[in-house]
Amino acid sequence: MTTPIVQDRDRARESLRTMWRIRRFEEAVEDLYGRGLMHGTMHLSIGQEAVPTAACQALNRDDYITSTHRGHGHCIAKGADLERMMAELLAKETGYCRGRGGSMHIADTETGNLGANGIVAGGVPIAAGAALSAKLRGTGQVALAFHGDGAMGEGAWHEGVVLAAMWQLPVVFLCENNLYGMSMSSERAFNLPQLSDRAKGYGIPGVTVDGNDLQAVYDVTAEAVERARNGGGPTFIEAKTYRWRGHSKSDKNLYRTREEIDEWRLKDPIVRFELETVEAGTLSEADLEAVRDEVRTELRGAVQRANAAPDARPDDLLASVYAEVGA
Amino acid sequence: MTTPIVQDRDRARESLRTMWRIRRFEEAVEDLYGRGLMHGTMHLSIGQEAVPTAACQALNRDDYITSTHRGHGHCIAKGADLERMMAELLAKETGYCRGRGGSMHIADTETGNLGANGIVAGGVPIAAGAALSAKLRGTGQVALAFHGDGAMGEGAWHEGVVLAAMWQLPVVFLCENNLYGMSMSSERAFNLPQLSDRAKGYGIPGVTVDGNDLQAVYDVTAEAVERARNGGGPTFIEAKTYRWRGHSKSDKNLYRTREEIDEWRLKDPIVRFELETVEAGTLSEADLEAVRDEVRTELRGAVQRANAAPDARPDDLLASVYAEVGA
Amino acid sequence: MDELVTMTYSEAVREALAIAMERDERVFIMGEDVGTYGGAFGVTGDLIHRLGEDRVRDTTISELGIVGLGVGAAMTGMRPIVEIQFSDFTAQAMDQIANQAAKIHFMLGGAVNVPLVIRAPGGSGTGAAAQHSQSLEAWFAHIPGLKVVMPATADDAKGLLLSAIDDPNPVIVIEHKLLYKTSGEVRPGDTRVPIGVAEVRRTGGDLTIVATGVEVSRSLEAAEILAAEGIEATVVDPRTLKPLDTETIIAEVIKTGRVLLVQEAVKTLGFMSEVAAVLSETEAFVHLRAPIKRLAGLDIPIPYAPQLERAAVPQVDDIVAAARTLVQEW
Amino acid sequence: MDELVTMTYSEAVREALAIAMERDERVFIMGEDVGTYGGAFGVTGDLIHRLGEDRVRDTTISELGIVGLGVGAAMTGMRPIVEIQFSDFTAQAMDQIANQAAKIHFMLGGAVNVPLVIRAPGGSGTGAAAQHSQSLEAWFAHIPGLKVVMPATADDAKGLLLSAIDDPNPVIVIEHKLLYKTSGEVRPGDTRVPIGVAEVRRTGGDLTIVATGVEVSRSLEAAEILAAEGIEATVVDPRTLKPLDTETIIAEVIKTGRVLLVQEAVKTLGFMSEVAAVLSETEAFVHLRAPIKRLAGLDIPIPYAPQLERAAVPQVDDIVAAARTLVQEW
Ligand SMILES: Cc1ncc(C[n+]2csc(CCOP(=O)(O)OP(=O)(O)O)c2C)c(N)n1
Ligand SMILES: Cc1ncc(C[n+]2csc(CCOP(=O)(O)OP(=O)(O)O)c2C)c(N)n1
Ligand SMILES: [Mg+2]
Ligand SMILES: [Mg+2]
Repeated sequence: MTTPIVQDRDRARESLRTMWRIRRFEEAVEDLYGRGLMHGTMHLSIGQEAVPTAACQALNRDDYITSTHRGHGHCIAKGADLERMMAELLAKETGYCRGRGGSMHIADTETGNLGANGIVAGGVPIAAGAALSAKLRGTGQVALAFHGDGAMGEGAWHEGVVLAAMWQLPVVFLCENNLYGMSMSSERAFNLPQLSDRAKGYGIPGVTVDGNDLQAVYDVTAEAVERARNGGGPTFIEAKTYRWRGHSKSDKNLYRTREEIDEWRLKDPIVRFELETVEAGTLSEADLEAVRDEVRTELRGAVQRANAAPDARPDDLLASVYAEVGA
Repeated sequence: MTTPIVQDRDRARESLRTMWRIRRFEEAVEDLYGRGLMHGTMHLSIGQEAVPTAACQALNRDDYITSTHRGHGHCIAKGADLERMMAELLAKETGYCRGRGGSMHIADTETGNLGANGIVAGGVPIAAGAALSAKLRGTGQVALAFHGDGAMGEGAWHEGVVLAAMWQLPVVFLCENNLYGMSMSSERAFNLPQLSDRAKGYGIPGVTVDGNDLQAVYDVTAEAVERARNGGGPTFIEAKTYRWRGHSKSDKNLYRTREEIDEWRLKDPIVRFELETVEAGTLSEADLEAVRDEVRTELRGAVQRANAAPDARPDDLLASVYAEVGA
Repeated sequence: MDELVTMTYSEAVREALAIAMERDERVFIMGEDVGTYGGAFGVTGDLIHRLGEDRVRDTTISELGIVGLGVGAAMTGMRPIVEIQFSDFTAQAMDQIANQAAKIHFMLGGAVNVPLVIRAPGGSGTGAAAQHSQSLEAWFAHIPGLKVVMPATADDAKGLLLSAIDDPNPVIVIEHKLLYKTSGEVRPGDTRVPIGVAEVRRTGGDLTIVATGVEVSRSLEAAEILAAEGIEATVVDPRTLKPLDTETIIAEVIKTGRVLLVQEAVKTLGFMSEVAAVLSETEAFVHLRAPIKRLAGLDIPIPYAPQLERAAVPQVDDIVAAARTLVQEW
Repeated sequence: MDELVTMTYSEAVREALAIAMERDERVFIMGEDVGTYGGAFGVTGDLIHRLGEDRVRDTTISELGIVGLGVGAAMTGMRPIVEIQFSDFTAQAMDQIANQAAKIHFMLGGAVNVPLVIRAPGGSGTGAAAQHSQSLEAWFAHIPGLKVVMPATADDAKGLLLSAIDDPNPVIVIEHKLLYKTSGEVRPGDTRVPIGVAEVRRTGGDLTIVATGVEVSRSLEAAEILAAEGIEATVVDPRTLKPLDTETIIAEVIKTGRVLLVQEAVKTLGFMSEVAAVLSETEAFVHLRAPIKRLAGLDIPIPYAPQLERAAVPQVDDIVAAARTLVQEW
């Protein structure tokens, strides 16, 4: 067993930095949105930061992920650039998708992120396909599909898992069970004590983990990734967590209670990990402060530069639909 | 516990009659087909007769079934008229679908058969919908979805089961696992010792049974139907059986061995049940002969009358697409 | 006749749902977040509190399953209304829509009806990008067995939905996200708008504009601007795409001899391709004094950036310009 | 140039698959029963024995998943070819086709390509009834981001498929069940047919027939019958529906001034609606001396009974009759 992250100064700091980058990025988005400076819709993952942060640490840079409508965290954790992300959300030509995709379609092929997806469960078969590709090309790469609990009601989820299981593809299905698919509680929807009970039906290993426990998420993901890389096939992971904000901007939170939300705010994965590092004597309060400052500065710069970038250009829309033949 | 079917003279005879009606019907179809007197394609269930025969005995006449491309057995077991079925296959105006549907679309609403389906797993959500309807109307009816093993790779299967489980609908999912979905073996496809292991993933009971054992299929179906009728929700049943013939007319049987087919022919569900009834002293050889004769005569008449019926009429095709408003 | 009531398109849909459910026990609604949440666009609103969980049913995220259950329920005596949260997700449900619901009545020789209503909001303009902004009505209108309506006003939203619920066939109702919050005058009570009847929303002698969905109000706005320039347009709203009221369209086109077809959907094989084809093969053809002109969405996925999104579909100015050119050049 | 080889359409498809796989390691096939079984229509045949299980992959019955895996593999350096057993089952896979494969390149700002080929046999004539006999090409041609080809001859089946495999975009190849067993002359080796180029298969001065898929050979047959009566027809086969070679079609229509559009698909919003619309809004319009005439499948699900099935789609006689009327009346 390697040193726990909480006792490893560099990794602990890196983990905190990633979690704060996600949190601050989304707070900035929320703010810009609230002030009418951002367009479209948004799905915030505030409260869920430990899952992508830990999971992506278990992946190599050239491993693949597919992400969801609630994808900022996945994208950041896999290594994307905050400025280009922010530029995308601000509909700028310098954004990851040249302002054509927005929050729901950010991808960063450099870091193996095959894209957020506006379609619930849409990324699940795509991740399995990336895993098939890696297997056929013999590269040893692994694919990880982030998806929500709600996604498990979709045929796309089922078919992606069926094919991955049959071919024992190097893929990890990581369900962020934040207890709701929009307003539908996963408890009510799926009739199961834990969603990982589903895995047995596909003949693949399944495990449930506290999604707000960074180390625990890392451990199960690392094990699953290793299994995948060694030809052991897919794994299903359920990471239980919670989104503090509404599903999207239109959510009035009628389907859950104030108390429930408050209870989960007390389980803040960032605060929890900060406390753990301090208790372990790995980082000092000053170290924590330094990380936070660093991220705040980084983010301020990213927003400023993104804002200053040129707006997305409409001139070549028709020419952008198809890749050029021979390309 | 009620008397076993094998000891109940009437039910034993009725069971045999149904199985023979299915077998002889399909043999006639095969023959007509081979002689170029029948059009289209055909999927024969010869070898699988015990499953629908037993399952439909566990249903009331007004309970619903949905069926599949391999649906003659389901249709006959639920009580359809052989002449109208044969007329349909012979593309006659007197057929169940006026010659517009053919083998893959025969339905008989009188006996609760909502239809064969050319789409693998297409009937699964439809059955769940019929169960929802029964529940909302408070009629106490149950729906049973016949489907193949191959159907379990489809998103439609998954979504139908998810919704049925959530709402605890009065529906039974009956998988006829004849070991192959076309050429794909269910063992290879699903990575599971038994397909009923899937049920756990939906929080519903699952059971595997020898599909060539009429009594066993009856028992598990009756239990599932009772549970459904009493508000206990869906059940998944896997009945293991085998199709003697190829998937359809184009099958060269390259994916399975002669030995395997021969082995299963020895497990003929009809012969097996005949022997059991004789051994139990319920029916004599003469009784068996009488049933066979009866069915042969019935079938001969059905084919003759169907053949003599008028061909499907093309005159009102355009007017047949929509039901009349106010109807 | 009772007095008209001003309400939003979304309220009009909700009123139709309530009226149908109150009058007919067989009617119920199911879909994602239609219950407590009140619908992603707030259309079902408080219906769950008025009619109960049994009749306003929250589902899992399973579009194919939802429509499939709708088909099964419709075949067995119920009148289900299914909400697909964004019309883009009908792609998930396409087998049950096109291969099952649409075909069952015919394929089974008329033995069964499938009185299923599918409501799905389409259209762009909310910054939701390519997977949440399509106008897919042409897919459905291409499939025999489906009826397709596309209400452009609050009264039509109510009246067409009431007719759809009573129809013994599967009917797809394409609502529009941008219209939900617009207001209009609505006839009170159980007032239907017949399926299959186009509405002439304005008359003028210089050209005939045929427009659907959100492009109807844009065309009417454009017509006022054109009128100020001395160009008078007739504006026809087919309302039902299938079965199409070709008679009204042809008659109105013959009157002016010039036709501008306006749709939000991408141009290629959008609904207006069919209208153009009908006009070019019927008696309208010989009365046309100008080539037919289609004004449609660009053949691109809807982009996220607001200025790009606007550029992707016909706006009022585009309609004015196209109409002006048509009248001036021919 | 090497000598032409006579082979069936189905053999031509198989040859293209073999050539592409032999030349490019990235190419592989997956689909239901494409391996040992050799494909539901025998198209893949013995390829599994020649190229191995890794590259000729039997899948579960999961159309949405199969296309989705194809998308993921295409995005990451492979060149997957997916077989959908009957084109009707693209309905199951529509989300991955229309919402994912078609849009990813645009939606991601050009960062990724999706070089995916989807082969799907369409069409009626085999008695397989409503859920196994549709001609759904219009659905795909309506979605920006997809290319759609529809080979009508063995050489095109081979050449268009080779081009499709090399294309960096998703391409849907609509093959035809009835054509699989028909023979034609095929150029040997790695010979492509360019995507986006129509073929004029016959020339004649009296009318222009534009036909797709199985209707191409029916139109050519009809043209011979008409020629015997003194009516000379040009027959244009677009071959690619998207992007459409409007230039060739318009030019050929202008030459004769009369146009008959023939498709197997149902009439409403079938591919020929688009062709009619294009003709009616371009320079072709003023050269038309007769209204455009569409000859298409009836707007019905395909019926099972053989005589009904035949009545549902244009046959040679129907084409002859329509052409004759067009020429005689105008
Ligand atoms: C196919 C499809 N159906 C419905 C939606 C609308 N929608 C977007 S997110 C969402 C809830 C998803 O829940 P879950 O998978 O648990 O993810 P979470 O939002 O909780 O992160 C829904 C219903 C969609 N985008 N795609
Ligand atoms: C959606 C769909 N995909 C594929 C097919 C083609 N097909 C028809 S039957 C069949 C095999 C079905 O296997 P299973 O469900 O096990 O039923 P069985 O044929 O063994 O009775 C296939 C692939 C189809 N009809 N529908
Ligand atoms: Mg969730
Ligand atoms: Mg099977």
